[in-house]
Amino acid sequence: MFRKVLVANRGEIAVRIIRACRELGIRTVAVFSDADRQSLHVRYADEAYCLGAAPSRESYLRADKIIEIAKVCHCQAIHPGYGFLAERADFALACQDAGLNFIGPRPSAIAAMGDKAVARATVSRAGVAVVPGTEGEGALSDEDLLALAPKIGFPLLVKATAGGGGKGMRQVNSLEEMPSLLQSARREAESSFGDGNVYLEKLVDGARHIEFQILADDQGNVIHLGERECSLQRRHQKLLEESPSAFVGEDDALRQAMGAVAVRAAQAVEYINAGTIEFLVDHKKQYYFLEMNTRLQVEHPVTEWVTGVDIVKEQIHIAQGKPLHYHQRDVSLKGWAIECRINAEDPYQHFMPSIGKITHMTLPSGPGVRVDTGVYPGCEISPFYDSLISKLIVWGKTREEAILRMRQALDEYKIVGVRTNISFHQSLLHSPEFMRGQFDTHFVEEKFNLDKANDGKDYHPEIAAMIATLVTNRQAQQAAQFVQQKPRNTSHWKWLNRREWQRR
Amino acid sequence: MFRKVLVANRGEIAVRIIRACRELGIRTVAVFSDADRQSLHVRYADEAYCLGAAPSRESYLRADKIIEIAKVCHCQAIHPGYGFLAERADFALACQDAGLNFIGPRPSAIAAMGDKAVARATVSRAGVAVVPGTEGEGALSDEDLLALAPKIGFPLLVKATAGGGGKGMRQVNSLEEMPSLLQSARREAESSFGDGNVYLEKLVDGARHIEFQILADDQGNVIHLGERECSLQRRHQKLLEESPSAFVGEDDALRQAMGAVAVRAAQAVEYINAGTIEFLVDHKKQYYFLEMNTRLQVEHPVTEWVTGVDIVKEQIHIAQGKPLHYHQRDVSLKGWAIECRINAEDPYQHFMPSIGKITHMTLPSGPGVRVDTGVYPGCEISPFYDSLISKLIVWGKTREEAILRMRQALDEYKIVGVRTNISFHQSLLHSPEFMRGQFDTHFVEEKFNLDKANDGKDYHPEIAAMIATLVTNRQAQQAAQFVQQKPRNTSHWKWLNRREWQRR
Amino acid sequence: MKYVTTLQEQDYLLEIIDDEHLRVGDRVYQVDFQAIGDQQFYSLLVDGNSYEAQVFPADDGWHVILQSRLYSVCVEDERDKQLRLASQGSLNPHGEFLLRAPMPGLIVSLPVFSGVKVQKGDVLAVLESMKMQNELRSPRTGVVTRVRVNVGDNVEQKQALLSIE
Amino acid sequence: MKYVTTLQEQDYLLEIIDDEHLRVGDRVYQVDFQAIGDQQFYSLLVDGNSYEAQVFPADDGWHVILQSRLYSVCVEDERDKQLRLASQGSLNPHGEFLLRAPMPGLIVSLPVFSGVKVQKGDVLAVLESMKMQNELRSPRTGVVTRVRVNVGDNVEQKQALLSIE
Repeated sequence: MFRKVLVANRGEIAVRIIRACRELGIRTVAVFSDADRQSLHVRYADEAYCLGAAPSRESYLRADKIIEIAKVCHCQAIHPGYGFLAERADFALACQDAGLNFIGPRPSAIAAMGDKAVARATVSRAGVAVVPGTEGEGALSDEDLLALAPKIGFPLLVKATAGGGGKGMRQVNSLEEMPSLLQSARREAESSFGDGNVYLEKLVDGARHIEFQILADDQGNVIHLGERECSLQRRHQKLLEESPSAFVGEDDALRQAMGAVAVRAAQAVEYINAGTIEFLVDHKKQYYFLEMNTRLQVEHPVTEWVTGVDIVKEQIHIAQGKPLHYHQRDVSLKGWAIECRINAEDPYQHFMPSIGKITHMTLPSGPGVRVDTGVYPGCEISPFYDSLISKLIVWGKTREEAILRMRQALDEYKIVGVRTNISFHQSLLHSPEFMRGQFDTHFVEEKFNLDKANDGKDYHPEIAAMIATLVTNRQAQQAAQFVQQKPRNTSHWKWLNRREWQRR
Repeated sequence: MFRKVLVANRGEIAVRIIRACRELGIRTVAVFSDADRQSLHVRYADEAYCLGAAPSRESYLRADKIIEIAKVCHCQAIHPGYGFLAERADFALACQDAGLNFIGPRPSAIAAMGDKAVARATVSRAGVAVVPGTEGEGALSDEDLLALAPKIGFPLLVKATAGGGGKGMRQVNSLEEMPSLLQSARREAESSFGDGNVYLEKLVDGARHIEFQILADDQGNVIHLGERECSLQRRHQKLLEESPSAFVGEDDALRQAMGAVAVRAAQAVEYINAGTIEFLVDHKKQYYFLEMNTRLQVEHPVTEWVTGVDIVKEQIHIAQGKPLHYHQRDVSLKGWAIECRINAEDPYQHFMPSIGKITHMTLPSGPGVRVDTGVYPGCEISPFYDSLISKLIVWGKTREEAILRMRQALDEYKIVGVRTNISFHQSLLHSPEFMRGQFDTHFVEEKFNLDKANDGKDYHPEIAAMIATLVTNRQAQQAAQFVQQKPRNTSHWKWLNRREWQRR
Repeated sequence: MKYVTTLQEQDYLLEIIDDEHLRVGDRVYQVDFQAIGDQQFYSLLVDGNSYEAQVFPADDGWHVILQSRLYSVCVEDERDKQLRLASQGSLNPHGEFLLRAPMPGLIVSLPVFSGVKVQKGDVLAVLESMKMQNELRSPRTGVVTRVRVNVGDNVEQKQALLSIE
Repeated sequence: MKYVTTLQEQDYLLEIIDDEHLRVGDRVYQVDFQAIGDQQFYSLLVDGNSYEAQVFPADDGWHVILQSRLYSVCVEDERDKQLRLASQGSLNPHGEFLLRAPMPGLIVSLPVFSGVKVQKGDVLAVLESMKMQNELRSPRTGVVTRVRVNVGDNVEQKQALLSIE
């Protein structure tokens, strides 16, 4: 049994993991950067150690320091969360070498799935359909790619093999424009990942991004926990996720078929622990393997709620060499769960990140509402890490109930001090396309307009005018009171001084 | 269909009902006293009207004003919540007369169950075992009671027929002391309820308080939603509730037998809507009807979580004349739910209520955690209403997981500005008796000692000494800085004045 | 107190009669207006209807977020409005605009250089912060003058990046 | 700075060496002490162990709630302690105690009257507030002197109810 686990992460996911450990009676060790001393994960852990300065490379990416702390504290295991070191095969290997249990897959599986071109080739050999493209392993020259492109057909995508987050990615509409786009994609990939390798993939138009949660133990059991709908994205960042997917819906045959393929893809790399197989699904319900995320996902709570499986506790359980608590036949999706990612960014200013101190926060609560958060009233949002500050997850018996509940929860959620995308989510939840469940991965960027999203309904310009006027009047009154005090303040300094003292 | 519902209550239960209505697409009307203008229920409702001054009799008990507002606003129904007007047959009748739907039972059922002696006689005639005592209807004289007492046996309880909250209740150990105790009980009942009638009940020693949630529609369907364990009380106020009960546990035959009796008791008064049958259960698993609460209970969320039934939505559904969504066979208890009532009171000062402004609040969150609350950071806790400010409910796959999760949630729950009983709950959750599930209704008052509850474990006097010293030192430093500034402040008033201005 | 409040090019004439009454145009409303917890959000009861809004100061008035919709509102008292209209002819909308970094970060792209003409909405710089690339855009048409940073620079919050004239 | 800190009749000698180091008796600890959000709660890292506590001022020092346990702690610097010990003989613990209402409410019972002798812990008055009957108890042995209220009175917060001498 693990007695102590180091959580090599920060923010909401570190809090999520610490909660799971404490509920299992496992002591937790947090690590933190100078910017995070007052963060919830530091406060909630049993022990906490500083890694260094705020930038990630001086703190949360310092694999050496993290392993050193884990050893000194006599931890048995390290949970990497997501991001930072979670998908670094070398870190998983270093843990292993240090005698520490890495709560995740084997280094070989991370490496195999980390190179996107290798991953495609591997699962393709195992009989999993991938998006048509260059399936060959290894580096392809520009000549190779230009020769292969017409066979794949245009439009297509150039993607970085080490890729992620849309960097080193280019859409190519014709052979003519391909050479220059290849060059710029390679240059961006080189500067982002230190690896200029690229591959080609057919552009699947109007596709959905649907992914399957996988759990695998080291005794050969692999199951899936159904799908998550993740098509609502902006700049390749997921914004809102659901389980089940309205597109898969009642089509349980499709669900089971895709789930079986996802299991096969995981088996192709002898996968252990929790992971996610991402698919692109076109309108004809053809699905293609996109990539595998070899870690816990941000959006794991929606799956937890509809399946009843605590994925983080299951990860810890698996890492201790125990068999899964569930068989595939135990898993069914009950009701509907939706997650909104609450980011510190201003939806009215091109989603510009927002930093500052949270001066007030009212959390939504009540039946069917879950909040996973790493912030609290009084804490500072720093510019050093990503802008995800909280996840709001709701459950309903039906998709309709879940949507109505999410709207109510978003209404209740008040954060003052930084701007957030709460009103963006509210508009999205009111859009007819979302309500009908009809959207693809381009919906948010190309078809959703925040300003027009809810014209007509709930349009109250007169009320807004009243409120702004009343705020202005209130300020004018306060200023007037202040001006009236001024003569007294300057002429009776002793009186002021007394007041000043009392106020302290 | 109801289009608009008035919520005749305040605090967390008003918020709970408003949430349910909004998720059903029903508009809500809140009512509030002068003390509650900034309360959550006023902020979350679509409409809100002031009833009057802070004391309940001038606001939340003003049935006339509430019905008037409901009519003016074109409400179809009134939800009374719990407390205030919820169990007043005359209010239910007045609603009916005004053409408003009272979301609750018929006035006759409220009246029948409201007089505790009548209720005992009614269910007894229907074959439900009651705690042995005086089952006859109507007023019994002192002579009658003194004659009946020896047949019941001592010790016994004198209880007010209009009773509640322990008022007009006396324990009698012998016939000799009975006359004077009868007199004082009648006097207290008279002054508390305007009704000096009393009845006798055998004192069941070492009993548990276990209650069954009932749902009944107007088409004759009556089901129960399993039991709640409510034995943990202090001065007849419940503190912590669970579903299922560890005492009933795996004994599903007992559960179904008690449930069937509960259904029969409800049928005896042609009950409609949600209600609760309270039982006393002795250590031999003999159970006796205690009373029926003809309304939504504070502790309904634990039942909601283990059964998956949204009781408030079901109440509204029933009130519209529709059949129950559930048959008895659909109801099973899954996992374990615990509720802690978070009261604004100081467990270290004889549970003295605490009032003031909440300056900071961090809510617990994460998987399996629900908070029902009527307060938020910045709001005032006034002395006019009861001290329940929030309910913390957790769910776990097992009782053990639920307990560990509740401990973690209580640790996370931070309220500054008023004292709360959070640490009392934490101690209770660590007590061996609670962990073993072995306690009766007298446990908290007679056997649980807050100071000794968790001796040994988590005893860190040295850390407490360090923290107090560091706080003292911090204050001394701040005071020193202030004293150093003093000469400058008094001699350079212009400079101070400039500073003062800048600070505004 | 009387105000002229402008919202999406429509003027509303508001008069605050007393603490509980507000006139909009010809109609008098009963209002109960409260700041919640001394924060940037407010509760308003108008003839019994309950509204809640977040209100932030903006360049030209207020941003009001009401039921998840943003309203840009400009409030002037009557005297202000007269003064502004009288002087409008002489106002010069073409002063220098100084682009400042809205937060600390890394300059990853500077698609403009001194002397370039830009339109409103053109990208002036890309700032990487919170793991996102953020496009800083021109608020109006003009000519880029002084570019004070280079690609690869780490900049502080509010640091001047370039000017538009 | 050196302190003598008393907790459950045990003295701890503490020295604050610098912002990061604290000596308790003979042992030096590395500490990182932070006030969370300028509120009454604090985060303390001691040699890596993370503790959080709420700290309230109490009559005779501090109430520290740490992991759901209440500690009454008295902190004195060394000079204070010397002074207090030197003067202890002359201190009079029998001054007048004035019982005040801890909150607004209704006096529902007054089981004592002027001249009655009471023990520490005896109920002096019962105050109904927040729908609860709250027993106000004597902090020490003494004689009830001036009873200023009657049963049925509505009292304000901090209103004087009676005295004990």
